[in-house]
Amino acid sequence: MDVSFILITLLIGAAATYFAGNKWASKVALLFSVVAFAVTLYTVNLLNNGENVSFLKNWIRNPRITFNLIGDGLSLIMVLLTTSLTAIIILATLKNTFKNAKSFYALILFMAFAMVGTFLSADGFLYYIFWELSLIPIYFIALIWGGGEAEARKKDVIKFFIYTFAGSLFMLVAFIYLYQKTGSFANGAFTRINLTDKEQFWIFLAFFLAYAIKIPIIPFHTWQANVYQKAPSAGTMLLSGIMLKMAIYSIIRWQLPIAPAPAKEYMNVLIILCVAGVIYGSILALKQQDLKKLLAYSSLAHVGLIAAGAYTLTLDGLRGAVLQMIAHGFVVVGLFYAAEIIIRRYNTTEISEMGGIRIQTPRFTSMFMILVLASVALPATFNFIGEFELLYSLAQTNVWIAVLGGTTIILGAFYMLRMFQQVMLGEQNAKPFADVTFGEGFAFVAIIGVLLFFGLYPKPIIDFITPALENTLNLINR
Amino acid sequence: MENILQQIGIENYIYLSTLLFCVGVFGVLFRRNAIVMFMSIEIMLNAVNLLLVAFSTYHQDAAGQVFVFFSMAVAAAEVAVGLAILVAIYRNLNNIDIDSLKKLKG
Amino acid sequence: METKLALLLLLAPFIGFLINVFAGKKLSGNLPGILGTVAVATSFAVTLSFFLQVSSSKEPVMIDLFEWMQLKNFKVNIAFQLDQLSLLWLMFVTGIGTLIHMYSISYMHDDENVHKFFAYLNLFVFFMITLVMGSNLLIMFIGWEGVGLCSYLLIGFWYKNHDYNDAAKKAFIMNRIGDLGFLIGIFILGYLFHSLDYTDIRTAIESGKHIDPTWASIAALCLFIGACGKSAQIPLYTWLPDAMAGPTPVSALIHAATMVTAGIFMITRLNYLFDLAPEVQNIIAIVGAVTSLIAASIGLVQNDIKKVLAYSTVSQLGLMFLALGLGAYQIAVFHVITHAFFKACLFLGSGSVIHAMHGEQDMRYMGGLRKVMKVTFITFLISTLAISGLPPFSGFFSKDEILMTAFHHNKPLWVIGSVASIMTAFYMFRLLYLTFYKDFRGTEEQKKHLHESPGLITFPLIVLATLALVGGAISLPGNSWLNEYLAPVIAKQSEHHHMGTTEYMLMGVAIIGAFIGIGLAYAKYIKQSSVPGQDSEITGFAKVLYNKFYVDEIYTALIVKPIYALGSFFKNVTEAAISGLIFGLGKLANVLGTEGKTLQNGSIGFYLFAFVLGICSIIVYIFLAK
Amino acid sequence: MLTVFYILSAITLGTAFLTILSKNPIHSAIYLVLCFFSIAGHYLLFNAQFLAIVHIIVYSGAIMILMLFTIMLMNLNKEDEQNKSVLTRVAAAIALGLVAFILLATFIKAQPVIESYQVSGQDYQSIKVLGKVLLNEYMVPFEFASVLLLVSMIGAVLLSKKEHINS
Repeated sequence: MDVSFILITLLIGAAATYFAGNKWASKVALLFSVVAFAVTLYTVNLLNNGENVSFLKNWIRNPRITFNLIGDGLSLIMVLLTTSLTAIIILATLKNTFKNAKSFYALILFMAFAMVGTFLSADGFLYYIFWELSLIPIYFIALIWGGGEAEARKKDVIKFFIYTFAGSLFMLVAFIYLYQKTGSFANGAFTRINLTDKEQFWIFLAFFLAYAIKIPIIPFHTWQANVYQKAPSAGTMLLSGIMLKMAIYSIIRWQLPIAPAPAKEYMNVLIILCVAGVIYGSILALKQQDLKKLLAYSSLAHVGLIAAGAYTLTLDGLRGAVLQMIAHGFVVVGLFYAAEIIIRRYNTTEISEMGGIRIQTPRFTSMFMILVLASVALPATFNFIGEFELLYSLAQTNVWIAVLGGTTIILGAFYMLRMFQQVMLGEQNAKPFADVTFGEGFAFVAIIGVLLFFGLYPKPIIDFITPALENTLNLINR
Repeated sequence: MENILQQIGIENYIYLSTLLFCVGVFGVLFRRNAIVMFMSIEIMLNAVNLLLVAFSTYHQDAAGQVFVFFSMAVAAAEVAVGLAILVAIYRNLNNIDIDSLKKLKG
Repeated sequence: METKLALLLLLAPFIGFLINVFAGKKLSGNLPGILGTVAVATSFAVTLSFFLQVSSSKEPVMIDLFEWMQLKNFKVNIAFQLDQLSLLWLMFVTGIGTLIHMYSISYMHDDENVHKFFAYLNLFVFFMITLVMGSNLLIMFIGWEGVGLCSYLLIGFWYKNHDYNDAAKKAFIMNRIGDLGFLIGIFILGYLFHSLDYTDIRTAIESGKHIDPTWASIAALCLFIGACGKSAQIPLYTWLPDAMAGPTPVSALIHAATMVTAGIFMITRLNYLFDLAPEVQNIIAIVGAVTSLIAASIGLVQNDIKKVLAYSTVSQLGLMFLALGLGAYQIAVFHVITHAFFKACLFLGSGSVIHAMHGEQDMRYMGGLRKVMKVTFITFLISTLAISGLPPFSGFFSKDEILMTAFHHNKPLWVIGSVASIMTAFYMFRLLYLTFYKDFRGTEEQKKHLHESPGLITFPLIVLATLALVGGAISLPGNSWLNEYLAPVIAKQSEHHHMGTTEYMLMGVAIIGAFIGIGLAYAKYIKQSSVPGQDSEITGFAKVLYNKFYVDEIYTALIVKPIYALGSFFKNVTEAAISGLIFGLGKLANVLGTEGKTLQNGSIGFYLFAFVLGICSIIVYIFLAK
Repeated sequence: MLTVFYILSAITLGTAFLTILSKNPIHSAIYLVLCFFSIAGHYLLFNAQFLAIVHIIVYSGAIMILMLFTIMLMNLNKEDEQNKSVLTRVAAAIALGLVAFILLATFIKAQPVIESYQVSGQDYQSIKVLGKVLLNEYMVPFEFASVLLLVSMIGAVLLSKKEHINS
């Protein structure tokens, strides 16, 4: 048993879903996502027992490309995040009816497949293929099943596609250059060669463009809010919950170990850029009238902090980044799910048309409240662990940057509570709002359970990822 | 027999063929008549041929002259096809003014 | 066994919370309230046993559960510490908590969401216990933010009213500003000491290890900012008066007796750190004194009974911070305890009054309640005397100690504190007179319904009034049980004031001051029977005071508005500019294509020229340009 | 000999210019034939008789006749060509100067080392030798040249055939 089984499960799942027909598609997809999750858990267990779960097969001889999948703490925790969130996302969409559901669910599973592939790849070429492959399903999901006016949606989605695609082409150039130098696409080979500072700088920049657009870091973020708003909620969850983590993961796995010198030299610039995104996103979130856009900007703020932590090049920063990626993945999926429930009931994304929901829905309110609180990193939620480590790492670098980054604590509370107040509180809304059903609530319970459990006892995850991060750190400081 | 190059010098041939080539270029740019342009191209080809022969003599190597044969064959083929194309054009447009051939505008 | 007991102490309110959240709706009548009260009472009982154990053994109980967080230099465990300080705090948190829960059963029993109320209240007690019990700063931070959350939930308990929601939000956000300071302080401490455990930090300081004094001062300052947020000091105090939007028991428990004293707890907890930073202590003292004066002056003219009490709370907290700043931690703690007694009593009393008045909080429509509400009146009177600082009530001892210390260290601060005390005496008696004396000024309808509150309400009042009466006994001048009890947790021993002439004179001055305040109130509200006029009639400086020095308006203009303006700027200008730039790149490609298309104009002659030029440049590049 | 070379060169360049400058395509063609003859003269100077003969046969005989036929076929033997714009003509002249300058500059800059010419006495350009070289070393290109000619013949026939769109 090695990590390739996860990929195979998802790929078979995508095919099976497609052939299951519209009626059964969602159930088959759910089944396979749960199976994939179980397989991942089993693999994690194997790794914990000290077994080697990596996978290596020669693929193409010339150019030398191998089918190399790496299974260490870092990649597997991300795969675990992907498979668990995929299951939750599919669960969350069960209530919706989509036209051509078989394609929709098949695309979701296919996207999960591509993202898992991205996390697992240890070969640059393979990694690039998976990286680009993941873009295709989300493009169709957002384009075909999205909301809003068709023309505007098309424009935004195509902008997103071209934008991210253009960014990753620079990454491809970097890979080809590295291949010229090493004669191999293997991650290990890349991190072993000695590049001059100038070469490292250009490679770093090429990677940075790809990742900065995907994360997104300001000023490369303009695609984000519109796509989050227009995509169907499942697509938004996939994008914000997992896909942008691909980029942060890639920073830790590829960018920093391959080109550490510029990361050290320009550390302050990078961190300030990321932290500026935190403040910028938070302040913009304050002004949003659209629920999904507000969440999009809050996501911008949070991932800015995560990226800043990763760029501190400290163990705390990297670990905080990984922990916060997981925490943010769950919380943002939960928040978008809550938004989806409200939008499904009220058929609008305008905050001004909501309000007075709490009085009708005690259960939903409590769950939403917990998610909001987790999102503002209340202690004893998982997000606090991540945010604390991130801010701590920033404070070790420079206290003032930590203060600036810490404004997310204030501003985050400001816009989230403001949103919560406007959406949920107040006199009873004229439009009826049914409380969540058991099926709807289950996804919430799962998310909240994860957030609270690991908020108090994050040790399993910390122990799981720390060796891999220490390796990365050794490579960075080689 | 005394060799010609001892009396004339290779550089004179180089100058000659350069100038001849330039005349050909000038002709191609200067005229609108496609047939005259063809002729200019022939002039350029001949300039090159001349140079090839001159160097063939200089190196006392037959390969240069052999190459000129091939070049002639190619020139003949080119003229045959080119003129056929011109005829076809003439049939359609009733002239062979190259400035009237602007259908391939971007 | 100790671990289990401590966990019971901690988790009993949490279990109460869980039951009330999940099953509260199905529980009928007073059951949710009784459940909540029992949960807190359990904690109180356990606390009492620990208290007795630790006071005799003098050994703190340490409980280490499991590893929580891992940082490069150190680990943070979920661990608890029951020492003299935390037990003292737990005593009055759970004790007063129990009383207020009991009170709430009656006070809230008409509310449809009563189970939620008790759930939140239990949750608050749980977090407060966490805050107090934690053995490191991060556990304290869990509690710290947790009580902030509960405060938010309880202030906005009546969530249909957006004003209340705004007040709740304001409280949470203002607290968060302080929390950021707290967090930064934690970061610096982690950097300095490689640990966040109190014991480790104390050992490191006392072992004389060299610690960068600048960073230590900055850390202390940051922590103080955190304390400012939670304990409502300048400049972060404005949330507390607004927080009175919550139900009265909440104001009593959270916004008077327990949560707002968390800042004092934290500074006392880390007294050895603050001793390292005398300049920060100075700042604390000055902030405390100024806060007490300003809050007291605002309190002079407020008409809402709870608002007066809120400002008085801010003012008293300021006095406590004054004591902290002067390094007199025991005295600050002493005042926290006495204040908890009398202020809880005052709030509960005002709740009783509001209950009787059917929700009316404006003192201008009260009066003469003395005749109907005997118990409430007497308990209220005792507490008022206590807060005004008249012997032998508890407030006298604690307040006098603070002023005495101030006199010894810093005369201007003593003056400020004394003036604040006189004001306190004035506005408290103004409150008392307006509410309980003279004739009733409300509607006939209200008058008919005036009644003494039921036993569940009066019982806590009586208990608290008794404590307010005798609470001073724990630290009598010259023979202080409290000082001895707290000695192990406070690094610097407080200097013993020799009870000489100066001291007695100071006491006399304080008492005279109190009498002046009372006399002024008496002259104005009993003799002249004056009743504060309508809002529009207030003029001059009183208007400035009535509008709280316009601090809220200034904050709005200076901070909130600019942030929104910045948001608009970002939204309308920056976003458009950046996205325009990106679109511009796309447009550029488009334009280049369109324009470049015309280069392909179909003219063979033109192509030939280009061709010749190209050849020329290639030749030049290859052969000539070297 | 130098005199002969100069005369021949003058004829070559002069007729080449006249080819380009004469308005009537027929005149152009005739000047071009003259030009080709002078080039054949150059070949003779090199003592490359076979090449000179082939040159005359192919160029003056085949190619130029083909051109003349075409001109007559199209009835172009009149001076009806519109001149290019002045701008184009000036540009063409400039291009002429530019190309000439660049080529000559290249040549001069290259500073070729012209060794004193050694006569080895080896025969390298008699018909016999050329034939051997052509059919030994360059056999394959030679055959391909024939294929090329065949293909171009077919192409020419196909292109010049009248299209019958409806058939």
